[in-house]
Amino acid sequence: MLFLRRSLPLIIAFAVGMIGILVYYIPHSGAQALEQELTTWYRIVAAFALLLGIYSLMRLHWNRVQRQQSGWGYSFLVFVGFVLMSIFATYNDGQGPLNPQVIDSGPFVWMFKYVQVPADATMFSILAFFIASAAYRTFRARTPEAAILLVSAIIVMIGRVPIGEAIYHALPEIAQWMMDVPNLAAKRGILLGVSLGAVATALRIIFGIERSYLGGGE
Amino acid sequence: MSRDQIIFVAFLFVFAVINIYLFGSDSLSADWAGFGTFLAAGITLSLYSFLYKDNPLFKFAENLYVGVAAAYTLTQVWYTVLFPDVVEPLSGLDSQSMSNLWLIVPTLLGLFMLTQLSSATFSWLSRIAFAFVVGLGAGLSIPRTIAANLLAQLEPTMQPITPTWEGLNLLIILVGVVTVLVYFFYSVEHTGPVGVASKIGIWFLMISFGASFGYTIMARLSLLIGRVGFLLEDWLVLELPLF
Amino acid sequence: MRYFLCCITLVFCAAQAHAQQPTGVKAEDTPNDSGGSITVVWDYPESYEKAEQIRYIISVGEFENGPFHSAKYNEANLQSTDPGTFGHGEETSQKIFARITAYVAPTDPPKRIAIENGKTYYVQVIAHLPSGESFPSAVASAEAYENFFNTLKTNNFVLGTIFSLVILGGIILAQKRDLFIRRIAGLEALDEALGRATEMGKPVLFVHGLHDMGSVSTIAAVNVLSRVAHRTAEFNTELRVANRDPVVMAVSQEVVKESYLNAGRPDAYSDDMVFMVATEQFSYAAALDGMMVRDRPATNILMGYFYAESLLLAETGASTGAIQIAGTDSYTQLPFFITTCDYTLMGEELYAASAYLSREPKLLGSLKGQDIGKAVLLIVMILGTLLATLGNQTLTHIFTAY
Amino acid sequence: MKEFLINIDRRIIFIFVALGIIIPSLAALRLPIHITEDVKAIYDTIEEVGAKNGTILISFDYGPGSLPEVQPMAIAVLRHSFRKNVKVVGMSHWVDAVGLAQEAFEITSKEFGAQYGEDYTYLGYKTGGGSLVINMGNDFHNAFQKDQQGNNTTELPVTKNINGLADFDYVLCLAAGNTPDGIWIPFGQERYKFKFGLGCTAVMAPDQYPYLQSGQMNGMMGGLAGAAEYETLIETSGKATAGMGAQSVVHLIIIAFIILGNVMYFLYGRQKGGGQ
Repeated sequence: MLFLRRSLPLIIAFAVGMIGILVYYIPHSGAQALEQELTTWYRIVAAFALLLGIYSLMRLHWNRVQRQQSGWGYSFLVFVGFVLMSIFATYNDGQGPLNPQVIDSGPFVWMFKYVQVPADATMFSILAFFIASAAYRTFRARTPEAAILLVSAIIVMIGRVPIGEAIYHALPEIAQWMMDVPNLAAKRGILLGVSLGAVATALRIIFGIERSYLGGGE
Repeated sequence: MSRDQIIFVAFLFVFAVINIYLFGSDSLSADWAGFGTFLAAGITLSLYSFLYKDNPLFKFAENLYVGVAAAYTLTQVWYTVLFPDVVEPLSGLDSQSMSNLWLIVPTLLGLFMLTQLSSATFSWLSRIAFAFVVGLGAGLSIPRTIAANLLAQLEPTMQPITPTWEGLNLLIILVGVVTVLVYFFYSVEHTGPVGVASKIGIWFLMISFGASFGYTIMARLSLLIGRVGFLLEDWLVLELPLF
Repeated sequence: MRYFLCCITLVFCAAQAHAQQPTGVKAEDTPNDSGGSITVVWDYPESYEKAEQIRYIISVGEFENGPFHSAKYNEANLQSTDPGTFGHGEETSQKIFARITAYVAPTDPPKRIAIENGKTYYVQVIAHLPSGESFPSAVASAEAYENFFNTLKTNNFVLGTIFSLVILGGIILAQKRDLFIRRIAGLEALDEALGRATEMGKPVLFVHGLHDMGSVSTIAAVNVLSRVAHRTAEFNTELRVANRDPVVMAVSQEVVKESYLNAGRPDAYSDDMVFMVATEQFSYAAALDGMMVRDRPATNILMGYFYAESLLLAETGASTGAIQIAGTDSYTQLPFFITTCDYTLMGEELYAASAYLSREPKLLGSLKGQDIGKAVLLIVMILGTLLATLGNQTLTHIFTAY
Repeated sequence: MKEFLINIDRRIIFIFVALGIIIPSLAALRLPIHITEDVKAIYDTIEEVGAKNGTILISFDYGPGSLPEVQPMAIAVLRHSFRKNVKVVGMSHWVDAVGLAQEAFEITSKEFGAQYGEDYTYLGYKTGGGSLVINMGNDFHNAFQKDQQGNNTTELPVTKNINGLADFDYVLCLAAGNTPDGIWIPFGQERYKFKFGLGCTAVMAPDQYPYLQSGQMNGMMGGLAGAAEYETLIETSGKATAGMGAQSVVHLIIIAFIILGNVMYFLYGRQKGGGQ
């Protein structure tokens, strides 16, 4: 039992990880077919992972409703939205769930267009206001580094909008140079470092050194 | 009534009056599209009420959205992945499509994954599914990261430096990349020449963070412009520009 | 005079006709593929102008003496720009190549027949001139087969193998002895900020990012939390830990409890110190903002992976006058922390801090291995640029992704 | 005055921002738009593909949360493609892009009389990310056996000759997340060597410059400004161009706030210590 719970997952991770690496270097059609099959499997398991995510979200809210924790009414509302939308999805504008999805009419599309789109689009636009407030109250040149950051931000902000060119004709070029040269250099440095880190993490997973993805209970 | 309650009621009143006018003057059509625009405007304004303070109206819209979005994801997963790629091929198996039988493996792995939230007796099955996804993902990514993010990024950095503007820019890029890497180097204390290099690295980082900062501000403002455009053009049905 | 000119032209034409025949024709299996393709290589004509005029057709046959059928190949390949296969040398620009994957059988209707593996094919390159003349080359033969290693990826393979060994070696080394990591300024700032809270007798607020326990940044944040909790236990300062994910909350409770135990203050710990705030991004931020304004903690510590809510949190914290220490590997949110917080652990510094504090061999060794990787890249880039400037691009070509 | 400036209610600042956007939106504030090379490169590539009547792949990887920034790009590129007889295949790595892609196709195909199946198709959303791209690169029809409407991709005129990603004349990713640098470049472009372009939110744009210089990406539109440039190039006025006036004004307001705030910070010094 211990083998199944602990060793088997590590063996599987090692095996598929090594295959994943090796097929990259092998152009032989057998290796390519294996890669194609495994990636197809991956896609399907990934779909179930999304289901798991939705299930755990719903379970979290369900627990709040059940225990009547403070604000459970809002959790109930999550259910209302979820159930309503699911019914419309199943109805599929009269086609039912075993036919291709109807994507240009019906209550499902209506809900997407008039509930999901405005809510999601508005959410992040709220930040525009807080950025303005932070600009006034907290974006401070506390250190020379922060001062460089703010000056660079201001140049880019003016240089990337039409009024920049009206203020000073070379501003768009200066902003572009900042993006193309110093910004690029720093981003490439970060990218190289992050990529090394990503490869190291992937290796630790394949060799069973990093196991946090398996959850607790080691 | 507290001040907040008065503001709340006044807000609802103004919103109602505007909509009565819009529907009355046929600016908004009395059909599902018109009602939808009315609802979308209501949700938009409810979310903006957060600017005054965190309030039930905001939470109402936020949580409703969470439920709707979760169901939307579920729906797409069903209609374009699970149904056509799993259910249909497996239910229509015949002698010609026996290779589809392989699909049972990922389906089982997927079902294993769902055991994660079940009782302890079965939840270990989910570890097998996670091991497959995480292990394969890690394996596939290693050579590709080396190719796309290391080699492909090194080559353009190592170009001949000529006494031209391009040459100067290439030199600046080289200095930037190298000093930033020095900054993220943990085996040596940042003193002496290493300290100088890491200091230069910080400057490069700060210029680039400044660029990101400016662009992020730009992005958030663009989103707001988009929403204001919706309220003015689609909901209030104004012919822009007015002047 | 006129007669003389004519003569010269005639002689020149004859020489040209002879020169039109494609020379140096070679055929071989296309390298680095799963078979079904043959690469034909021949010499580039002496001048660019001539090359512009000539149209090449490749004929394929199953027997040395024909019949030959015109081949299907990707026309975009009709040049010599594949340094991965043919190298970067001067001589590569004097060759032309084409990759043949099928030929057209003259049946009615014409049929496309794919190149099979393990069968010998005979090829001929025919140069067609605008005048309508055509000049066939000598016949060459080749066999297509499947390859077992993509030689274009040799540099990738070698680099990956070496780097893997360095990382694994680092981890093994770290298990045997403690490895040196430089002082991380952010951690000193952290201690200072905690001391400040003690002086003022106000609470310390620790805020987790939005990711769950599966993310490296959350693991790092938990390691930092362990240090913070140890200090607050020693200083007898109130600690509050805000969570969005139930699993992260459970892990944080364990970690804080253990730190209080290690600091000899198990009595000071209660489960309520680590609490769930909200599940949704903006509700989380709004609730924490409310808490910051009401309780006015002296120190806010924001660690983990943050999204757009970073600004809401850090701005409110700064406006209450708290000292703020942030750490995230979310590069898009870093600028907001840098301008609103007193100290920020940037990107990998968060992982380094976590390795520094936890002394876990897998983190320390991996960090060390990455450092060696960075050092190699650094040296390669400097050397490569120097060499390239001096006219030698060898190093650049070694580190090119083909 | 000093006290007022320091302790100003942030809701007053909010009003400034709101007015800074509403007033220019109502007014006809049109400024000439500066075209950058990165955007021009995408435009030129679509022109080239149009000249040989080729096919492009557009990956719609954004949600309603970045709709105002990215949707104008989608519409502008689709308009340009349909006008130049470029065939378009659409797909998504992001689940909530489906409805938005659908809408963009609906608007633009009507304008130019583009026929579904002949001139364009939308394949819908699939899970898998990098794995999906590997699948598409090796065997396109296997990865997407059917389009969103249930037609076989082996039969649709626009997709029947596409066997792998290398058969596309251009791949354009419209993104609000890590799909270009996390999926398309390492799992696709690296191996199948197709031409790759990107339209993305402004938040992502600065991170993409290393890929632009290395040629892994041939062009980029960043944020609303990038979309406005594309609209200018195809000589149609869309939502992005209309938004540039407001964007200009509100940038100036924010910059003024940053400067004012810092001036006060240096004049009156920093105040620290929790609960003034």
